[in-house]
Amino acid sequence: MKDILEVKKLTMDFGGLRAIDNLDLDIQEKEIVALIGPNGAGKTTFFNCITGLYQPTGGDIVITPPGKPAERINGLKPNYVTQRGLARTFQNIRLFQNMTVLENVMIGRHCRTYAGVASAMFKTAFQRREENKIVQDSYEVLEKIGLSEYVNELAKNLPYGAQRRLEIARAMATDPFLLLLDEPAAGMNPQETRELDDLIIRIRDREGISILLIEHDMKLVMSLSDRIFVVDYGRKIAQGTPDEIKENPVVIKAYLGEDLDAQA
Amino acid sequence: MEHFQYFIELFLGGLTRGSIYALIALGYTMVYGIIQLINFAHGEIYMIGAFTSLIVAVVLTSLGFNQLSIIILASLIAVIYSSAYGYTIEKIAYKPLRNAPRLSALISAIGMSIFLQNYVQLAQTSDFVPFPSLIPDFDFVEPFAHIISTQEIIIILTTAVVMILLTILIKFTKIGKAMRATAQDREMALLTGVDVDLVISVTFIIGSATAAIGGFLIASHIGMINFYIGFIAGIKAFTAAVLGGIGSIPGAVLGGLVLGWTESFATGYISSDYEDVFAFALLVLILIFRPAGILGRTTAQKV
Amino acid sequence: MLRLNNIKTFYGNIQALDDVTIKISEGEIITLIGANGAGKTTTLMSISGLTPPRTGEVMFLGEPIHELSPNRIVTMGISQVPEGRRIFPHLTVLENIDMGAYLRSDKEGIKKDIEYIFDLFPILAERRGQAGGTLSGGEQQMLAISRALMAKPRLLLLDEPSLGLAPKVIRQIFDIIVQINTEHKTTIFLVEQNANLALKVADRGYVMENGRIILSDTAQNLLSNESVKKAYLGI
Amino acid sequence: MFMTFTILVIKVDPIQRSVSWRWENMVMVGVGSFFLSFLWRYAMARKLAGNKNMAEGKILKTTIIQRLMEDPKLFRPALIFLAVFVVAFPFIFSHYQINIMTTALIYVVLGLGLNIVVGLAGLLDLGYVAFYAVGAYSYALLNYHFGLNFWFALPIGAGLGCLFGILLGFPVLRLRGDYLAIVTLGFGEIIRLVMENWNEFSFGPSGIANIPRPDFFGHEFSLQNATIFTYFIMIGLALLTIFFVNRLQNSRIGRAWIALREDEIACQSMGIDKTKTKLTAFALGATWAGMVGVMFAAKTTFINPPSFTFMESAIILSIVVLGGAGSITGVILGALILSLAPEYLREVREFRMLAFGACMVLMMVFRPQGLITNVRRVYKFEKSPDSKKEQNL
Repeated sequence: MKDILEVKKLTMDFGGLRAIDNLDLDIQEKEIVALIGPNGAGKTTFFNCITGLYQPTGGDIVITPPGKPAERINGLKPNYVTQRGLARTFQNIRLFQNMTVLENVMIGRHCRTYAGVASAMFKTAFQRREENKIVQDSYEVLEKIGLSEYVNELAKNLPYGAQRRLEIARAMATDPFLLLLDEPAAGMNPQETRELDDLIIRIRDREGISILLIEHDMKLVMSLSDRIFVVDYGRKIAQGTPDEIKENPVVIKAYLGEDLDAQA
Repeated sequence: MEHFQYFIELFLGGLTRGSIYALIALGYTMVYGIIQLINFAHGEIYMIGAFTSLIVAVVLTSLGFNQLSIIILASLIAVIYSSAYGYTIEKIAYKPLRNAPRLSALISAIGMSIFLQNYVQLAQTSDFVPFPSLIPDFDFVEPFAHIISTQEIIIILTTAVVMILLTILIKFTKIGKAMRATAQDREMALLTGVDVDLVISVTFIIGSATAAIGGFLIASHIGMINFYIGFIAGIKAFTAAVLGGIGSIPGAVLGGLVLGWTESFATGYISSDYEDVFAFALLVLILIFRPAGILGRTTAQKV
Repeated sequence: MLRLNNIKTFYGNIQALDDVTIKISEGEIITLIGANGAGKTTTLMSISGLTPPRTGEVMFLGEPIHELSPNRIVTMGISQVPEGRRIFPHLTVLENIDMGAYLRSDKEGIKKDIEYIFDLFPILAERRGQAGGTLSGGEQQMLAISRALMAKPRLLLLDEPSLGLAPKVIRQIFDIIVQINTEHKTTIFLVEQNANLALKVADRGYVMENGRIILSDTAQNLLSNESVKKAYLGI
Repeated sequence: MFMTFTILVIKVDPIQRSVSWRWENMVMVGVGSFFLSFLWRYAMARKLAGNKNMAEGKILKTTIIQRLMEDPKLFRPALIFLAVFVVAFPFIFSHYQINIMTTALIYVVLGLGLNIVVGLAGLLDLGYVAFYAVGAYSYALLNYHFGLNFWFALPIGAGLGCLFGILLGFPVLRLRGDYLAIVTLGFGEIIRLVMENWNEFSFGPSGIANIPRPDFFGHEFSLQNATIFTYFIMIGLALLTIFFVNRLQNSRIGRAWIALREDEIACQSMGIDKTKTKLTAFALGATWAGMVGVMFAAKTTFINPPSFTFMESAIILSIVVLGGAGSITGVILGALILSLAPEYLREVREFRMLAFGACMVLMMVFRPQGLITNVRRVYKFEKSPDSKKEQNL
């Protein structure tokens, strides 16, 4: 097993506020890793740094895509990061509301296709072939995620749980080797959460994609993850397997807290 | 020495001009601060203020009132009318769009601006109208009259007074606090019992009143008005507001002065043909390189 | 004191609440628990008038309030501590507290209440001149509660007061909540994801799932209810 | 509402001039505002009711035009009729009418060009007329100095428009929403002011006259025929524009524009290069403006800076908005309405701009989506069921 993502001493300052403080994190091939911690601990900021939406103040982010050499991706624009094979979803759903479900996924194919302005205007053979391929590929992704019934619905008319899954589908369409999910189960009912659990496992097993997720639903986190990182005030306070984390006194004090006390 | 005097003249000219921009910019900044809308029709409010004061002044002169009462009544009525317009515009064109995309509100604002321009053009005239010079020259200004006129002094003083009053209003009064709260978090302001609709209306009224004062002063300063003065003045005042950092009261004044000086010196030392070009170029440069303005604060983009 | 009768609330086309009925009596602490996105916050927003219900009615002290504007509802005596605190970031701590008393005009009373608040949260007194946005999460939560208290509410709505706070701070906040309830007879409607904590301080609780109330009982019974235990208390 | 009512009545005052007191205006405005306030209240009530209906899942009635578009049985004959009408038009109607129609077509193309920037990519451009001016001046000046003819100037104008589009596009990439709008407005005004003041280059406010009309392989027409010829060129240009814009809209680039409009951050995170996408939108929009600018110069044979004021930009923008941003049919319809209506309603012509402003406000308040809603964008993706079959086999 080798690291496909290695984050070293990542630091992010906003004005005088240190949102992320010397954070280390690594993900290996075909691994599901969870990032947990209280709200405001810097989890989403961490995602934004990795995916290029924020410029980290310090530290290194190194990716090693399967079969490719390692590369430092600090400060790369988001679209280049996606092109390198990192795709993400958002905590507060950010779909293209007035586009259809299929079109949303087709946008995901954008960075893997090439047709430009001229070929679109003159509808070259190449462009037509590519368009067909985009439609085909996008539809396949929708089938895998189980959204094929909604193909031509507008994204905004989808039920909540389906919108969350569409975000995953859209991210999948970019052919990533690492998928970053920001609270994928937020707002889902228990049934939907169970389906999500299956889906994430399937994505890992069948597509060989590694997954890094932020999540508050402990049941989901504990059952899914191979390893868990716990952050608080931008600092890593623990890392380990779900069982180790459950027992870790520092984590219980800072995050899991009274729930566990009460149970015991 | 001659050089220096020329410089002083340009400096004071810029100060006067900047004060006018500042007066209009205050309204822009207040409205933008509270509902994040570029009130395109604000320039038109100023134009209406100028026209109203002209009409009142002419009517009163023909009725034989004395000069002081004309000045007071004309500016007072202009303020009242402009405020009424500001209030109505908000109710018709912006309030129904409060939860719509910002683009819709902006287009609505442009529509309002076009409407008002043509309304005045149709109701009055499309020609330039001479504005009677109302403000008398004070004797004590006489020795300096070649550098600065009484009118200019009044313009500068008025701007200073208005700015100070507004700052006090916003910093220390209850409605001022409600305005700031509304600007920062409208829903939360509602939840503390603030009548947000009322606060927004008051903001429009105050903003319009300052614009009307500006309209009255500039009209008597330049001596000519037409229906189109609002557009250019509005754009420049907006530039001033952005320059100083939109949403900030002292920023608007500072921005107005900087813009006034830039124009004054640029036309004085470079070329008078491109006066407006300088203003627009400054606007473009500012927005590109420092969109938060001189006194503005940058806010991190939330993802 | 407060009754929600079969309310249905929508966001645009999406139905967020379905036939929600809740009763709160004077002096109680009532909690509403449920998963993220179940409709808890929407329930509060329906009471405070920010997203009024499309059908059904909200009665407060025997009067319908579901057609009043939010600021009128505050006048009636309902204050809210919203999710995420919603401090006015550029107002000072003192100004934030003052905003809570926006509808009051008894200068003496306000002064006394500010003193009381500063007794309750000494840290706020220390920071009175600081901008609200510079406070830590826990301090902001205290400030948000203080702001709501300044309106002298008869009913206090609390939305996820424990969200994102350290356990130690959470305990402190919850102690204060109980203290407010006992000292001032202020009725409290508490929305929480941290069900365990909420049920411990509450008299009665409602459980919400997908915009519907699926259970309601005394807090004691809910704590020992098997399905609640499984769904909301355990890991 | 009663507050508004009283103010509307008081509003009358500025209408009075010191010399002539026009009380009759006051009465008219009073009566008018009284009825208008009722109308306003009625419309607001309807709007609220409409929102409710939509929310409760009632399907909105489709407009006639939409039905026409969707039903091929109706659509084809309508299209043929339209084509015959378009071809026959110059031979039936007068010289004057043809000119009006040509102008209307210019607005169609301008609207479609701006639609790329505003409707698809969601970038509010208030200085669009600058590119139009660039095209017009490039033909006028090239012809004046070098005697360049129309056909060579057309691509050059388009190219220069494109170049200016990129020039403007680069610095404003970081800006969004209303700041972008203001900068483009400033840019548009700068171009006009430079044209007005740089006498040596652009002949200042007096403008450039005697610009030749389009010729046909060196053959010059009589005035009458030249008008007809210009009309047909314009028809060709308009068709070409519709054709290309339609293809662009349904392409990979077009989808990227729409995604950019919908959510800039998500769009970037999906691997779309924001810079490139915005620039192509600006450049393509400007290209069409430049091209039509050449056409405009050739048609009127005289250009000067007042043809390119902010008002012109505002009119083009309202074409896009009125028609329904993003919808090609809508924009065409909007252009025809906005450019033809004032011409044919001569009596009310002086109220044209007044009505314009009022329409913009009312549209935004009551029908922000425009005349033609662009709801269903199912276009050619109906292919998917086939792929489903293959998958299942």
